[in-house]
Amino acid sequence: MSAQDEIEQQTISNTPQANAEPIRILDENGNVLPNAEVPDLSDDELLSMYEDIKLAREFDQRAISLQRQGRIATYAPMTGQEGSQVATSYALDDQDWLFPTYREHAAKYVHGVDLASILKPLRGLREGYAVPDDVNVMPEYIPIATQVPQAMGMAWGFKLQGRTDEAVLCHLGDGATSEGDFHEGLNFAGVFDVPAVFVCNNNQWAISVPRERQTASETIAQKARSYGLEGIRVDGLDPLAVYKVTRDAINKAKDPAGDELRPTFIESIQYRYGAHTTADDPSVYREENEAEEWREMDPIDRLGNYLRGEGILDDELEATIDDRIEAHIDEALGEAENAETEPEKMFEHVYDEMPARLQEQMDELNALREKYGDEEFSEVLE
Amino acid sequence: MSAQDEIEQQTISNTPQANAEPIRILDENGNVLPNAEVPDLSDDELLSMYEDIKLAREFDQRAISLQRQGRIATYAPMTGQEGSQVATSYALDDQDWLFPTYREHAAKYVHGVDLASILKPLRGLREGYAVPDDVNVMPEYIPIATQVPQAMGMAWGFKLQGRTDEAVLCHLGDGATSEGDFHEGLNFAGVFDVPAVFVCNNNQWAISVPRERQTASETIAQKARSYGLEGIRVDGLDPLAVYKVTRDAINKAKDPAGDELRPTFIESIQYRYGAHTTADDPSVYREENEAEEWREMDPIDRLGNYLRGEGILDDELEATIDDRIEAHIDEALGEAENAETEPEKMFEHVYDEMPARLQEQMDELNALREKYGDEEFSEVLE
Amino acid sequence: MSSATNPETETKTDRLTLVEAVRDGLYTEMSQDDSVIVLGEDVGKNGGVFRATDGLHEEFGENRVVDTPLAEAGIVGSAIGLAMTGMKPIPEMQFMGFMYPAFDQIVSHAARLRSRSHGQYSVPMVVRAPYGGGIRAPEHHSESKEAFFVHEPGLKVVSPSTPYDAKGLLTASIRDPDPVIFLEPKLIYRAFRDDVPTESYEVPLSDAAIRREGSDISVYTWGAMTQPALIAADNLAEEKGVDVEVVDLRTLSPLDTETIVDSFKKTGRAAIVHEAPKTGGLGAEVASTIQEGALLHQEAPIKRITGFDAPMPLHSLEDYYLPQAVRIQEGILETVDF
Amino acid sequence: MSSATNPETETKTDRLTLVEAVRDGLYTEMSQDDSVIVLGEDVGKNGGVFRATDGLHEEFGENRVVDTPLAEAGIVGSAIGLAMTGMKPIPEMQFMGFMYPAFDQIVSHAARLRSRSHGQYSVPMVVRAPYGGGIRAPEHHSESKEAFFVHEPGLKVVSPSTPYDAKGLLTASIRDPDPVIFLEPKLIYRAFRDDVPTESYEVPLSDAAIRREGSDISVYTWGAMTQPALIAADNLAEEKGVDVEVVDLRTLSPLDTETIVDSFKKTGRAAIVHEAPKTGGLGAEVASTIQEGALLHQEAPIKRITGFDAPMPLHSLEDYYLPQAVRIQEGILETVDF
Ligand SMILES: Cc1ncc(C[n+]2csc(CCOP(=O)(O)OP(=O)(O)O)c2C)c(N)n1
Ligand SMILES: Cc1ncc(C[n+]2csc(CCOP(=O)(O)OP(=O)(O)O)c2C)c(N)n1
Ligand SMILES: [Mg+2]
Ligand SMILES: [Mg+2]
Repeated sequence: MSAQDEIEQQTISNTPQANAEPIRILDENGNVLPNAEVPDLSDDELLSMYEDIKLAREFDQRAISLQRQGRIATYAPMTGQEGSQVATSYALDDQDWLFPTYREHAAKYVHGVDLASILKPLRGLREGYAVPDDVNVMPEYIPIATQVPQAMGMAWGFKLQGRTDEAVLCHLGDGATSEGDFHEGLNFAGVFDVPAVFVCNNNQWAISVPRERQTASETIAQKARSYGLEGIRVDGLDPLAVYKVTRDAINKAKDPAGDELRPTFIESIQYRYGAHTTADDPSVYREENEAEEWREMDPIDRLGNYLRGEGILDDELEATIDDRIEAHIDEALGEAENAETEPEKMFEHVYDEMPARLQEQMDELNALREKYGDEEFSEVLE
Repeated sequence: MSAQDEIEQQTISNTPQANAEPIRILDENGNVLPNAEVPDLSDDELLSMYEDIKLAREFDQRAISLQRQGRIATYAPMTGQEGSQVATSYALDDQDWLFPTYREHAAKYVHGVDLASILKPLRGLREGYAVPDDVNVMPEYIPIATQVPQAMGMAWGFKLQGRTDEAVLCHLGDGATSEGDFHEGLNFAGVFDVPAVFVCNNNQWAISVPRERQTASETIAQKARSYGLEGIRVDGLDPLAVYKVTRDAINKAKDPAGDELRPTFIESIQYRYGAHTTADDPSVYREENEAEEWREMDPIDRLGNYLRGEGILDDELEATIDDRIEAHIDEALGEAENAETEPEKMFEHVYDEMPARLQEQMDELNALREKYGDEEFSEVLE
Repeated sequence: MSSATNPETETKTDRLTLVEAVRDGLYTEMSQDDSVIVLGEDVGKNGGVFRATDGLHEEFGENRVVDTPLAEAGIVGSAIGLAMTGMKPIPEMQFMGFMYPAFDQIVSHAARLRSRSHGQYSVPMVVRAPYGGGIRAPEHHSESKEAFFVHEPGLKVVSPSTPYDAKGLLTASIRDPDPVIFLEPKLIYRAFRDDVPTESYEVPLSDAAIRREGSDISVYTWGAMTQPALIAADNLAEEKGVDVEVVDLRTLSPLDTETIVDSFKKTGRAAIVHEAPKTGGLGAEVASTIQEGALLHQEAPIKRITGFDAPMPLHSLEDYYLPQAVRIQEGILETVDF
Repeated sequence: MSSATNPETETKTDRLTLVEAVRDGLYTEMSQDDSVIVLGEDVGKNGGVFRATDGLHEEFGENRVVDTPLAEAGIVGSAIGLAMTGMKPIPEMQFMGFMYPAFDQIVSHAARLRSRSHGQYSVPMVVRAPYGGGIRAPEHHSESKEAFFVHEPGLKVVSPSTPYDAKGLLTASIRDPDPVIFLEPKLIYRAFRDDVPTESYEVPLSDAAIRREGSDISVYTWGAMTQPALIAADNLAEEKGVDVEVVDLRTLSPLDTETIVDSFKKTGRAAIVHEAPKTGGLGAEVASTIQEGALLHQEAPIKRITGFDAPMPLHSLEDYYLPQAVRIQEGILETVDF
C-alpha cells in the first residue's frame, strides 16, 4: 500500500469535524492539488521554511552520528517529521508558547531556541533548557503526555488574564493519546475553552507499538469529539497543509468566530523514517520497506519541487542554502561542545533559596572535590 | 424543561452508534412505547425486579436515617438510581463479576451481597467487603474511575483463559469519565477486545459539578467512539430498557456476532434525587425543583404501573412486598449492628503472612490494650 | 466569627477554627493579590466539601474560584501551566488519598520545573489537601503520606496545627516562589478556636515551633497529632512529673534541623509521633537527623509512636490505629525510663 | 550465554548478566506456570527496551507477552484485574520514573486489595521496573524512589544486586501471593556475570545478604550501590586496614530487621549507601531501625551516604550526584574515626 493510501485509509465515516480525508495542498510531486489553496506566505517565507526543514534534516543526521561517536547521549531523530514540525512553528506568533516533546527539535529551533541550546542537554547540560526570556519554549517533555494539561493551563492563564493575543501550541505523539493526562488535559481544554492547539504527531509508532495497536479508535483526530473539540486531520508530510491548519487553529484560538470553541486538536499524519531513538533498532519490530513508501511523500522533495516549479528555488540557491546549514550546525556544535557546567548548579536550582540541608550537602561535596580532585568523580561506576 | 426533554436534549448529531435518542421502553406512565419491545422476562422475574427496586429505595431511606442517628457513617444515597442498578444486575449471570462504586448498593445486593454486608462497612467493619466465594462482587471503589482498568483486566483474564461464559460489569459515574483511569481502561478494552460492559450512571451531577461542566462532549456515550467501542444511551429511569441494553451487551461480550467488538459502553441517564452523600447539602448548588421533574419519570411508578396494567401486581401483593422488605431490612440491620471486629484484624490482612515488624506492632498494641483497657482507645482524639 | 482587637498586639482578630483560618488566609490573600486563584473539585459554588473555600466563589467570581472536572492530574497539571503565566494557583485536592492521580504532575513536574529549566522557570503553586484520620471517613479518606512528598526535592511540605499557623503558613506558602504541598489536619479542622489576625501575616516556612517547653524528653510531631502529644505531656507532668517538650515541626520540608537538634541536645531523649505507617515515615528522618546531629547527647533509643505498617482500617478500628494519648504516654515513659 | 554444570552444586548453570538473569527468571517461571504473563510497553516484539523480555514473545506468544498501549495506570490496573482471575501478571514499567502515572493503582489498590476485602482477595503481581542512575540517560530516567513504595503497607519491595539473586528473587516474587515491586538496578544490568542455575530456585524475600564480612563498621546498601560499597570496602581494607561489613538488603520491604541489627551489634558503627535523595530516603528507616534495636552498641552517628536533596542532574553531573567509592570511603572513615 502506498503512503498516500495509508494516510487516506485511516478515515472515519461519521464524525464530520474529525475530517475523513486529511487536508493536503501539495501532491507527491509538489504540485498544488485541484481545489487546494496555497497559504499566504511570501517567497522569502516559503524559502526560509524550506531551509529550516533542510536544516532540521541535516541536524538530525549530524546528531545521530555524534551519538554514535559518543559525543552526545541518546537522541530522538525526527527525519520524516521535520516538515510538520517546522510548519507548525511557522504558524506561531512570537508571543505564543511551545510545549515540545523530546522529538520536536526543529519546532523548538524555529520558535527561537538556538541549535547549541538544543545540543547542550544531549551533552548532559541543563543550561540548554534555560532559554532567553523572549523565547517562549518549555523544556522538552519526556514523561509522555504530561505536557497536555500544563499547556492547557497556560492557555487558560492567558484567557483568564485577557491576554487575547497569546496562544499555546502543544505537541504530543500518537502513543501519548493513550495516557490519562492526554484525556484530562483535552477535557479541561474543552470545558474551559482555552486558546490552545494540540498537535498529535502521529508517526504511526510508539517505539515498537503500531498505531492500530495503540487504540481501536478509527482515527486519532476523532478523539477530539469526546471533548467537544474540533478534530482535524492533515497530511503531516505536506508543510503547506500543516502550516495552513495550524495557522487557522492559532487564529481561531485567539479570535474564535461566533460560538466556535477556541481549542483545536490536529492529527498530523507522519511517519518516523528512522529509529525511535539512537538506542532503538526498528528492524526488530517493523518492515524496513515501510519507510520507503512514506519517503515518496517526503516533505523536502515536495516543497522543493513546488518552489522550483514556482521559480523561487534553483540549484544555485539550493547550494547556498546547504552551505549555510552546514556552517550553522558546525558553529552550534562547537559551542555546545565547549559548554561546561559546575556541580554546584545541581544544588542551586532546586529552590529559589537553597535550604540549609542542601547547602550542607553542597559544602560536603565541595570539600571532597577539593580533597580528592574531580577525577575521582568522573569514573564510571560499573 | 421536563425530564423527558432533558434526557432527549443531550443528543448528538453525527455519531451513529452513540445513539442520538436514548433507548426507552416504558413511557412516563408505564405504558409500553410504540415500536418498543418488552424484554423476555417472566412475571416472577418482573415482580422480583420490582420488589428489589422498592427494597433499594426503602433501604436508602433507612440508611439515611441511620446515618442521622449516628448509627452508620457517611452514606451515598441512590434514590432515583435504583431502577438502573437493579436492572443492570438482573442482566448478569451469576458467574459474571460486578465492579461497584460507593453508590451501587442495590446492584451489589441483586448480584448476591446480603444487606448486612452492605451495612457493615458503614459501621466501620471491613468484614462486609469479604463476600462469600460464590458472590462475584468487588469491594466498592471510592477513588474515582480506578475500577475501570481493573474491570477491563479481569475481563481480559477471562478471555485469555478461554472462559467464554464470564463477563464483567463495571459501574462508574458521569464525573468519573473525566479521570485518566477511565480513558486508559476503555482504551485497553477496545484494543484487547474484552468481555466487559461499562455502565456510566450519568446522574447529572458529580457532587456539585453538573454534567455540562464536566465535559464539553455532546453526550457521554459518544466518548465510546474514541476507543472503537459501541456507545449506547438508555433512559436510566426505565428498568426494562436498562435491562435490555445491559443484557444485550453481556450477550455480545460473551458471544459477539461477526466483527462486533465485545465491550460496550452504556450511558444510563439518571438523576440523583437526593444528596451526594449524607455529608452533602445539594441546596447549596442546585435548584430543589430539578429533582421534582425527574421524579415524574420515577422507575418505581413506571414499572409498578406497567405491572398493574399487565395484571401482574395489585394492592394486596404490593402490601405483601412492602412487609417483606421491611422485615428483610430490619433483620439485616440487626445483624449489622451486632457485628463486631477485633483490632488484630487490621494487622492480619495486610500480607498473606504477617511480617515480623507488623507482628511486633500488633503485640505492642495488644500489650497496651491489656494494660489500659480498650476504653482508652475509644476516646475521640479531638 | 466574632471580631475583636487583641489588646496585646493591637491587631484586630477573629476567633477562628483551623478550617476557618484556612478560608480566611485564602480570602485575605485573594483580596490583595489578583493573581491568586483557587481551583478544584467542588471548591466553587459548594465552597469545598469541608467549607474551606466557603463564600470565595461569591466574593471573587467563577474565574478565580473554579470548579473543575473530576481529574486530579488535570487540576495540578493545569495549575502548573497557570503558574507559568504569572498566576498563583491554589489547587485543592479533595482528600490526600486523591492526590495520587496527580502524583506524576507533582513529583515529575511541579517539583522540578525550576531545576529542569536551570532556574529559568518556577511553579509558585500551593496544593492544598485535607489529610489524616480520625473523622470516621470512608476508605482512602484518611491518608497521611506526607513522607512521599518530603522525599521529593523541589517541593516544600507544610502542615499547620493551629488556626493561627494555618493562616500564617498558608500566606507564606502562597507567597513562596516554589511549589508547596499544604496538608491540612482535618481531624482538628473544627476542634478549637484561636485568635487569628484579620490582617495578613506570615508564619515563615522555616521554623519549627516549641509548643511546650520541657527538659526530660523532646516529642516531635505535627498536624493533628500535636493535640494528643500535648495531652500526653500534660498527663505525664501531672501524674509522673515528667517534663515533656513538644516540638511542632510545622514545615516538614525543608526540615528545621536546627530546632530539632537543639531541643534534643537539651533533653537527650526523643519520641516522634505521627499518623502515617511507621516504616519509611517521616519519623525515621527525624530520628536519623537527631542522631546525626547530637548522638553524644543521646540517652535512650528514639521512640517512634506512629500508625502501624498496615493500611488505615475502617472507622471502627481507627482509634486503635492512630497514636492515642495513652500510646504516646507509654512511649514517652519507656524512653524516659530507658 | 554458555552453559556449564557447577561442580560444587551439580546444577547446570549459565554465566549470565543481571538483565539476562531477569529474562531467564521470567522464562523459567513462564515455562512452568501457564498463569504467568508479561505485559507492558514494548515488552513483546521488541523484547523490552533493555531486552529483559527478549525472545519471550516468540516463545510464549502474544497472549502471554503482551505489548500494551502507552498507559501505565492501564497496565497496572489491568494487571490487578488479571490477577483476580488467577493469573500472575508481571507488568513492566519501562523506567521507574514512569511508574508515577500508575502510583494510584499501586498504592491505593494493588497494595490494599487484601486488606480492603478483609483477606478475601489478593493481588499476586510483580511490577518490574529498571531503576537508578549512572547510564547517561535523559531526564526522568534515573529515579530511585524505592522509599515511596516501602512506605506503603501491603507492598513488598525487592532489589537484586547480583544475577544469581535477580533470578532467585524474581522467582520468589512471582510465587509470592502479594504484590511485589521489583526494582532492577539498570546500572549493573550488564556489569558482570554470575553462575545462574538454569533450573528454577528461590531467594527468599525475607533475608538480607552479608556480601562481605567485617568487624569495624556495617555498610547497608542494595541494588547498584552494592558495587561501589564493595569497592570502597576493599580499598579501605587495603589502604587503611578498616574491616567493613557490607550488608545487601535485597528485600527492602519488609525489612530484615534482624540481620540489620545483628550486624550492627557486631560492629557498633554503620553507614547506609543509597542513590535516592537523603531526606526521607530508606537510609533514614535503616538508621532508625538500628538505633531502636541496638542503641547501646552504637559508637558513632550512623552515616548516610546518599544522593543529594536535589533532582538527579543530567548526565554530565550524575557522577557527582551518585555515591562514588570515594564518597563512601570518606563517609566510612568519618564514622570509624568518630
Ligand atoms: C509516562 C511514560 N511512559 C513511558 C515512557 C517511555 N517512552 C518514551 S517515548 C515512548 C513512545 C512514545 O510514543 P509516541 O507518543 O507515539 O511519540 P513518538 O516517540 O513516536 O514521537 C515511550 C513508551 C515515557 N517517556 N513516559
Ligand atoms: C480520585 C478521586 N477524586 C475525588 C474523589 C472525591 N469524590 C467522591 S465522589 C465524587 C464525585 C463523583 O461523581 P460521579 O462520578 O458523577 O459519581 P456520583 O457520585 O455522581 O455517583 C468526588 C469528587 C474521589 N472519591 N476520588
Ligand atoms: Mg509515535
Ligand atoms: Mg454523577
